[in-house]
Amino acid sequence: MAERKPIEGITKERTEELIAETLSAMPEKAQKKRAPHLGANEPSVSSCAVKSNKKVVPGVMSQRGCAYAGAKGVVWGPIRDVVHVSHGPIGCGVYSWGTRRNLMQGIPGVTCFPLDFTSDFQEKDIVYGGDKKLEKLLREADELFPLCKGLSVLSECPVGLIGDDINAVTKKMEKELGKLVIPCNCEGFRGVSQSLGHHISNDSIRDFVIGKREFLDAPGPYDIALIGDYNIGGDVWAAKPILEEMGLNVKSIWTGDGEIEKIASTYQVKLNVIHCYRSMNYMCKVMEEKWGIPWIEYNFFGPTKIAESIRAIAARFDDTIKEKGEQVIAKYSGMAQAVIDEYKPRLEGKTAMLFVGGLRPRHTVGAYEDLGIQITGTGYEFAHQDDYDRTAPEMAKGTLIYDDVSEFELEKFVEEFKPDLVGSGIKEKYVFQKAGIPFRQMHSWDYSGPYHGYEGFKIFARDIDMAINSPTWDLVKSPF
Amino acid sequence: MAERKPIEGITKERTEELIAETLSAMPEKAQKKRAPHLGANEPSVSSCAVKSNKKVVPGVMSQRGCAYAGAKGVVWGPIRDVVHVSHGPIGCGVYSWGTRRNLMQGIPGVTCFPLDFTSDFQEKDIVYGGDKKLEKLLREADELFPLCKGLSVLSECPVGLIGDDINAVTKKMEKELGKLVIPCNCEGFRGVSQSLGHHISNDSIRDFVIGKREFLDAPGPYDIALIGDYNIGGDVWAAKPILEEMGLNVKSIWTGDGEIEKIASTYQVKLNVIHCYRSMNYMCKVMEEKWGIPWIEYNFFGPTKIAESIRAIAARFDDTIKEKGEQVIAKYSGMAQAVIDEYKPRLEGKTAMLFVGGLRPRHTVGAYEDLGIQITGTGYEFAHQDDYDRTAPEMAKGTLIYDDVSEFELEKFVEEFKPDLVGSGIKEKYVFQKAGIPFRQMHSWDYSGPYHGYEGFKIFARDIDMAINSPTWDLVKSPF
Amino acid sequence: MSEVAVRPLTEHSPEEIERVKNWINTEEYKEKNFAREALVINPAHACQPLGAQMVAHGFEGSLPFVHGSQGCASYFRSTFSRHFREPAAATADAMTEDGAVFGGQNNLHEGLENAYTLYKPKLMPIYTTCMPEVIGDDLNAFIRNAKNKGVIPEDLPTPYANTPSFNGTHIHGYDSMLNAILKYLTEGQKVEGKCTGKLNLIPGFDGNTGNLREYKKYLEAMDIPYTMMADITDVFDSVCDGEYRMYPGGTKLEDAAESINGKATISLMKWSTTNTMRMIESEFSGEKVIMPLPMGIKKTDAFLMKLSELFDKPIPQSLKDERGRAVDAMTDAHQYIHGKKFAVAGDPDYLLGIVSFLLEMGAIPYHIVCSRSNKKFAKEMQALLDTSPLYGSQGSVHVNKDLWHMRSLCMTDPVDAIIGDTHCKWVARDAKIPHFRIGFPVMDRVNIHRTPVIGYQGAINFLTVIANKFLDIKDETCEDQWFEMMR
Amino acid sequence: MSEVAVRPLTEHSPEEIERVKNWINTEEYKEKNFAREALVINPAHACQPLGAQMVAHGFEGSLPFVHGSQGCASYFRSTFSRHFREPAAATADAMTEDGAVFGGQNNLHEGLENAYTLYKPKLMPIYTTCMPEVIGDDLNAFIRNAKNKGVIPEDLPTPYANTPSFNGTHIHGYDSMLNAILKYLTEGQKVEGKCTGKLNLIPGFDGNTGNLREYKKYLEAMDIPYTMMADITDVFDSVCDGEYRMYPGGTKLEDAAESINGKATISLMKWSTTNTMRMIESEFSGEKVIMPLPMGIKKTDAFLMKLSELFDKPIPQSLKDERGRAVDAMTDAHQYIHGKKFAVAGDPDYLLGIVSFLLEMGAIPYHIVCSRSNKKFAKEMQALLDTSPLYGSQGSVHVNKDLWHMRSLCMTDPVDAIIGDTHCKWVARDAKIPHFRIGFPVMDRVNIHRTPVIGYQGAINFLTVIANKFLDIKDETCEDQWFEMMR
Repeated sequence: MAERKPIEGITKERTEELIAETLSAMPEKAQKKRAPHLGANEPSVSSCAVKSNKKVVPGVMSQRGCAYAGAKGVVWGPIRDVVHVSHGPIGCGVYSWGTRRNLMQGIPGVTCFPLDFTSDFQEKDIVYGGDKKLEKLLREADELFPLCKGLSVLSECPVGLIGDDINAVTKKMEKELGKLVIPCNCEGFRGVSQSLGHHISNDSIRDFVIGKREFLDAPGPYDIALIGDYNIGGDVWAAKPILEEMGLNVKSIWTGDGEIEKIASTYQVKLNVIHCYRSMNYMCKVMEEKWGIPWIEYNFFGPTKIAESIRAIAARFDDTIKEKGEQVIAKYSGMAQAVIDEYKPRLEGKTAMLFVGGLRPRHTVGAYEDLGIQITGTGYEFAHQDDYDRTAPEMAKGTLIYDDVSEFELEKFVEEFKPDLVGSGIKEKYVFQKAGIPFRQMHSWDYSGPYHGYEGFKIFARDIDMAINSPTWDLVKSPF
Repeated sequence: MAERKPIEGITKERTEELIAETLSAMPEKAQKKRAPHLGANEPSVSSCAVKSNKKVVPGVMSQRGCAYAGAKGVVWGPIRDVVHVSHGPIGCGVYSWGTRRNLMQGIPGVTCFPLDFTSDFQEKDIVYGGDKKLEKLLREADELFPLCKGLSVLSECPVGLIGDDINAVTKKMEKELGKLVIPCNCEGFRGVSQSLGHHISNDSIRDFVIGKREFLDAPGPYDIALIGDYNIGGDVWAAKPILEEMGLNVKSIWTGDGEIEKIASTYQVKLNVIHCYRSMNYMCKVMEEKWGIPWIEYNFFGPTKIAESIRAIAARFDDTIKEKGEQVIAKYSGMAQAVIDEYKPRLEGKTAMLFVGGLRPRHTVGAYEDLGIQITGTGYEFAHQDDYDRTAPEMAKGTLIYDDVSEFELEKFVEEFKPDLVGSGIKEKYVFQKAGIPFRQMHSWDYSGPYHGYEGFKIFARDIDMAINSPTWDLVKSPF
Repeated sequence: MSEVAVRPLTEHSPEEIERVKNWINTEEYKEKNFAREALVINPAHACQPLGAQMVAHGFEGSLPFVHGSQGCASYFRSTFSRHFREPAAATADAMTEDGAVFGGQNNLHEGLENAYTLYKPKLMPIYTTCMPEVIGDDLNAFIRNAKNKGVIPEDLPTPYANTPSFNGTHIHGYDSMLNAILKYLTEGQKVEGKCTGKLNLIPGFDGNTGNLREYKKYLEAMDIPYTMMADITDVFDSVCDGEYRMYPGGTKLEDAAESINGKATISLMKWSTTNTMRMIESEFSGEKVIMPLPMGIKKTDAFLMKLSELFDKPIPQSLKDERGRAVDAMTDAHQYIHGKKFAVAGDPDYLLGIVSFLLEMGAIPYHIVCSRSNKKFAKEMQALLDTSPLYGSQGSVHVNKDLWHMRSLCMTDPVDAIIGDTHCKWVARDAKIPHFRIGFPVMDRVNIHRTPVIGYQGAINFLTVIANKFLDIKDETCEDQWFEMMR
Repeated sequence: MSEVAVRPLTEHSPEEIERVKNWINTEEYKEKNFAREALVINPAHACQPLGAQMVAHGFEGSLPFVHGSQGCASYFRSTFSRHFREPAAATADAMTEDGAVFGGQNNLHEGLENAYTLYKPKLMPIYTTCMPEVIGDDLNAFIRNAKNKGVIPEDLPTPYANTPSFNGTHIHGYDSMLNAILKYLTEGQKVEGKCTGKLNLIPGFDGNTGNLREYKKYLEAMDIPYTMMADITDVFDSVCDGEYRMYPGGTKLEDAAESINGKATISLMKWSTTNTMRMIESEFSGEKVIMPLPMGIKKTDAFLMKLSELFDKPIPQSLKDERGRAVDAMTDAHQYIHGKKFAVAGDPDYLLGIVSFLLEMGAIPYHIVCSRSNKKFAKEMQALLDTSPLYGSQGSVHVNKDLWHMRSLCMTDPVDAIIGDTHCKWVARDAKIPHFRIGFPVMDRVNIHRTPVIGYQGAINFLTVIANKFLDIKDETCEDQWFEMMR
């Protein structure tokens, strides 16, 4: 891929100066810790500028969540036909109830469960342990929700500290209930961010789910699994049809609007196509090693990347699929161009800064560029080295790269770079809107979406235009 | 009918004293004019205490409307399949648009017309006359509303003053359009109240409507017309079923939810049953003289009066009807008793004062009494002698009778009698509610209803209880 | 055919009915509908005396007096009571046929005497309905005679206005009556060089008492002494405390009289105060300013800055904060309203305010209907739309078109919602879209008249109702899979 | 069977699904549901530290500091930002595994130093989440050590509260943190005989900044000097003017310190200030009064009369008029709410307020659900219901029952509407009834937190939303023949 041409006003020097100035406000120890996480982009250099996946520096106001958030919120919550039990005190389950927008089909409370199930730990549970209670509540849940295809137990901090053995309980209850009962030791204190929660969840799937079921119909040559799409605002429903129009047979989805037994049967597919590399690459590798299933990354944000991805995926199959892939691209290019024609004139030359999780800090860049918007800075809440390696080439030289950015740092960066839009999370949203800077929540699509696929691009373009061109911003500065 | 026993605290003397004191505040001329309209009830004496149907005394703040209101609002407006044109300036049509609650079936704008049609007179129409405009707009109306069964032209004040000849226009247009086009010279300045508007409308029906159509099926022995029910809040839909359950065949309704051509064919029925005597007795007499159709008054407010009325009506027919009548009474008596059992304990011993139009000041008395409420005063906006003759026997001795009461008078009367409820119109409602006195609009059923028939009694009882027992009244007096 | 022939009942087939039902929603029907020249259907305006009565209610101890049929007075009173859910005490001299022959003087005199004796008003504004206007009663002479005859005291203020219903609308009646009352009360009060230091604020024909309270809040916050003209605030938003007061509020007569020596006069409704402001321009001392109804942030800013300039008072922090919070609410909620299309109906001044607000939110004022106005207004509205190329360019202005025209517009070229008074509900129902009630009259919802829509708080209030209604609809109509905790 | 055996996918027949779909709405299911002993489903409460953080936001220059995992802090901050649509700056010392082994002192010290250096707070309230509570960190010692080591200045106020999530709810965390801050700031400030003459007003855990502004309006109208404790008004309803302020408001620290010498202290939420008021009872001078959340007329009357009594100030005409207008609105609108049945969920103090309001309107509080409280509360609620034989007698109180229980109640014994926070929307949808949002959190509508529901204006606001929604439903669902201009 050709290196991007530099963005006007953005130079390595200016960026490094900004970083230095920002760090200078911190205590020495914090400076030392934070410095490696901030850098100016070098597209050419393979190994990227910044360190990642390190402990949060205490007190700096990180935007990170915890392992439980990564497990309950990201991986497990979206599986629609499972009763997901937040095992421990009341809070975690409540805060993560309906706040990620992983949409699901089915009848709530009957065949899908967008509810908050919790053991609501009390003092006595801490003192005497919660295993008995867990056993009982799993029974109660199965009785009240007989059509659930499984139950997951997601540990909150106390569980791991008081030495409960949820694995023994789930093992026993899986026998008793005759359906999948999965333990996930995702206590919030484990690891440095959501990321370990993803990994622990991958482990749970590896150890307690995959291989336990098989599809009803015989495997076919075009069977694939859609990995790492969490159906935020309906993303899966905009992405899956494209793969199907290509002639592929999407047998299971990990995990947006997903079904646990189909996930358990995924070892039968021919190819895993993965969108969110960060949260799911481990299971792809497991399936590759154990069952020889190849996997491929793709990007369904914006027509340019979508077309690239369709061709790359099609390349893994025969000519039928390749042809159909081209047909799909042709079919939608008109619509995509119409969207660009409508919005690009109003957005050309604008700049944006991003700070999100998973794949978006790099994957969405192309979609912005399709609309004429340049990204002057980007970063991840919980990325690893390999994420940044994949990011460098997507960004222009000298642009800002920030890992686990603190509120203090991000404010300074935005103040200096003055982007026309900031795309980040709910905690950051109003900080920047108060400053009169257009903002979109890019974890939740700001209550809009889908943003994946061609349908999603149309909505993405509308939303970005709405945010940047809303006349309300002209009202911010008072004439008196 | 047995004379009511006197109401505690209500005596002829006290009432006459109150009247005298009230009158004393007026200029002499006004006193002279008003005195005959106020009196203490004498149930026994056949001819009643008060004069009526006289000009409004200027300046006293009468609650009366005009001839147009009586024609457009009362008689014509409820006929659902006619385009009713308010002919003259903009206001009258707007104020009477949707403000009487005469409900209708059909598809608005297609087969029924709860719209405001007006010629919106401008200066030039006053100067040059409006006949040409009228002719043109009738054509336009017929083109835009092809399924209307007729068009009525309701004159507003200027029309009669500038010497327009709407009758010539309607005559011409009836020919041209091939459907009923009815003139109604109901200018607001005619007569002393709505009442003349009713009469003029009766005349228009006599001269331009009745006799012009005939029913499709052959006349039967049980054919009747329901006269003087305007379907306020759905009254007709609660009354008609009772008559039908009695085995009667309601061929047409005057005029609530009525159809113009069925009205035109009414001369074919065997009996006219009339609820609002005031507004429709003239046409009953015409039909009696011209076609020998007998007529009978009835009262469908409250189980006592409903039963009496069912029997009286049934008495005009053979035993089949008489039996069915008894069956109807039996069928609903349980429900009616249940309503009384629920509400009477909460309402027993309360008193109310009424001031309404048409038939209600006397017809609703029984319904209140069914609930244990006594009426200490009543009166009419636009009654005639015969109305008061019918009222005297319905009221206890010494109760207040007031004709065309002024705001000043009614306030004084209520202040003295302190009723638990006042039932009157929108213009009076808030005057009394400000004083903390429960109130129900008894022209419009206060946006509730129906109040006719057994179904209506249930709603009436609920509403009266709600008004009198609403805890909001306990909040009126401030503790500080 | 002859109209005397007896015919059987006409019957329409279900197919025919279905055909017409669909037909009235078509482009073809719309053209026929817009071709109307004589018939008016579902107008969104009332007649002059109604507006005159609103003004007449707005003064201390004032008893509105209708010279004409009692039926007219009853219609006006009912309309006010339905809108405000408040008493509306007004009387009439109940002219009848003979008036046509002998004129209305006798009725007027008898009426004045009775009304004065019974209700002891401090002021009796007199206005006319059709009949006396058609027969040409000479009110000036009649009233003079009444006082000469001693029917009413010489010193009882009896301003009168000719308010023919066959000319203009309620806003013109408002203008004429206000003009008459102010002329009457200020006559001979002007003192050269004297300045009360006060602002005369004229809200215009506004059925929203919350708006008036908001103006007062601003003036008090800025410590600007003022007289609000035709102040219906406490008249039509009066307390319920167990006592009925016939005259619960209104502009003090002395204040009105002194207004001619005011420091400045501001009208916030150009279109309903044209003649009044012309009179004030020539008679009153002090500055005279006509400003738009302050809906939305920018027009409110302009209003406050003008106040600040006229009275050399700073805009206090409390109002700066209110502005900041309103803008905050607008930026936070813009995504729920941005790009939505609206049909709007109402009086000229209100329409200009609503459209300003919509443009500030990034919404699209689409069908703009004023059922009685003129080309000048259409041009002013177009100019406002032109200020926002992105959001105003799709708007079309329809002057002297009624709500039946609006129905055709909404059925053939759909919008997301309708903004207007209660009469718009029929179009909203047929178009199956929400109806946001504003203006006059609103007789099917509660407390709309108590909730300000002007100023910063008004912007918050209005956008809250709109955004939350759209969100209600989303939650109520989406399929399970789109039903969400957050919006 | 063994869980390792590979099984084909399980499939449920449409009939089976239909059966269960209907079954969960049955009386039988309700009984099973109410028989639950271990499982909690859709609770209507959160954990202690969330409440602690709300308090911590409510002081001048205060930076809430979580001793525990950063994930906890992120959840709290997100929750506040979703509800208020405002920033919620708070930090954490990000404890991880090793904390379990060595304790959290190192994280705390490093965190305090960084937070203090970067964000320059005037106050750093510290509160705990699960981990340190389970391992038993000695916060008192840790903080002392931090100051001894000079990690943070000796004089930086660092009150702390133990707020274990496995105990009580957010309202108890509110209580503990407020108690801790006030104790810390007032320590040694008491001066015998001194009286600031001020009122200390404690609003309690209230997500409605409009309510707090309303309290201030009252106190200013009565000219009573006051200090509002944990004043989040300007923190969570801050202006948008182009500048982000990390510390936009809050109770002044000097005022909080001086509060111990106040003339009186009033708590308006008994259930979320129990310990705080116990402490104040023993430490503070002046009168101490616990009053109910002033929802509805009578409780507002009581509040104002108490203020009047305590400070010997008359209740001004402006508030008398406001009362009169609120009562007017209630009498005018009673017919739209009278006799309607409501299901209500929320915190104890809010529930008591909502039920009072409903009873005053003649509505029927029917299913009353508090997902975490106790018998004492149940008795208090029952006593309130008993004050209204006509309208309270049908109400049933369900303590420690969650929103899945509420669902069973509403499906088997229907009501007309639900009142509660956003989480209630699922029940409302299944029961096909309107949902009136109140309480915390509301994350699916705008400006609910800006619209007061307490006091006289609050009564008008709340009944307006309720009555007009019922009227919307009537207009939207009735057949043509019942569609009307007036309601």
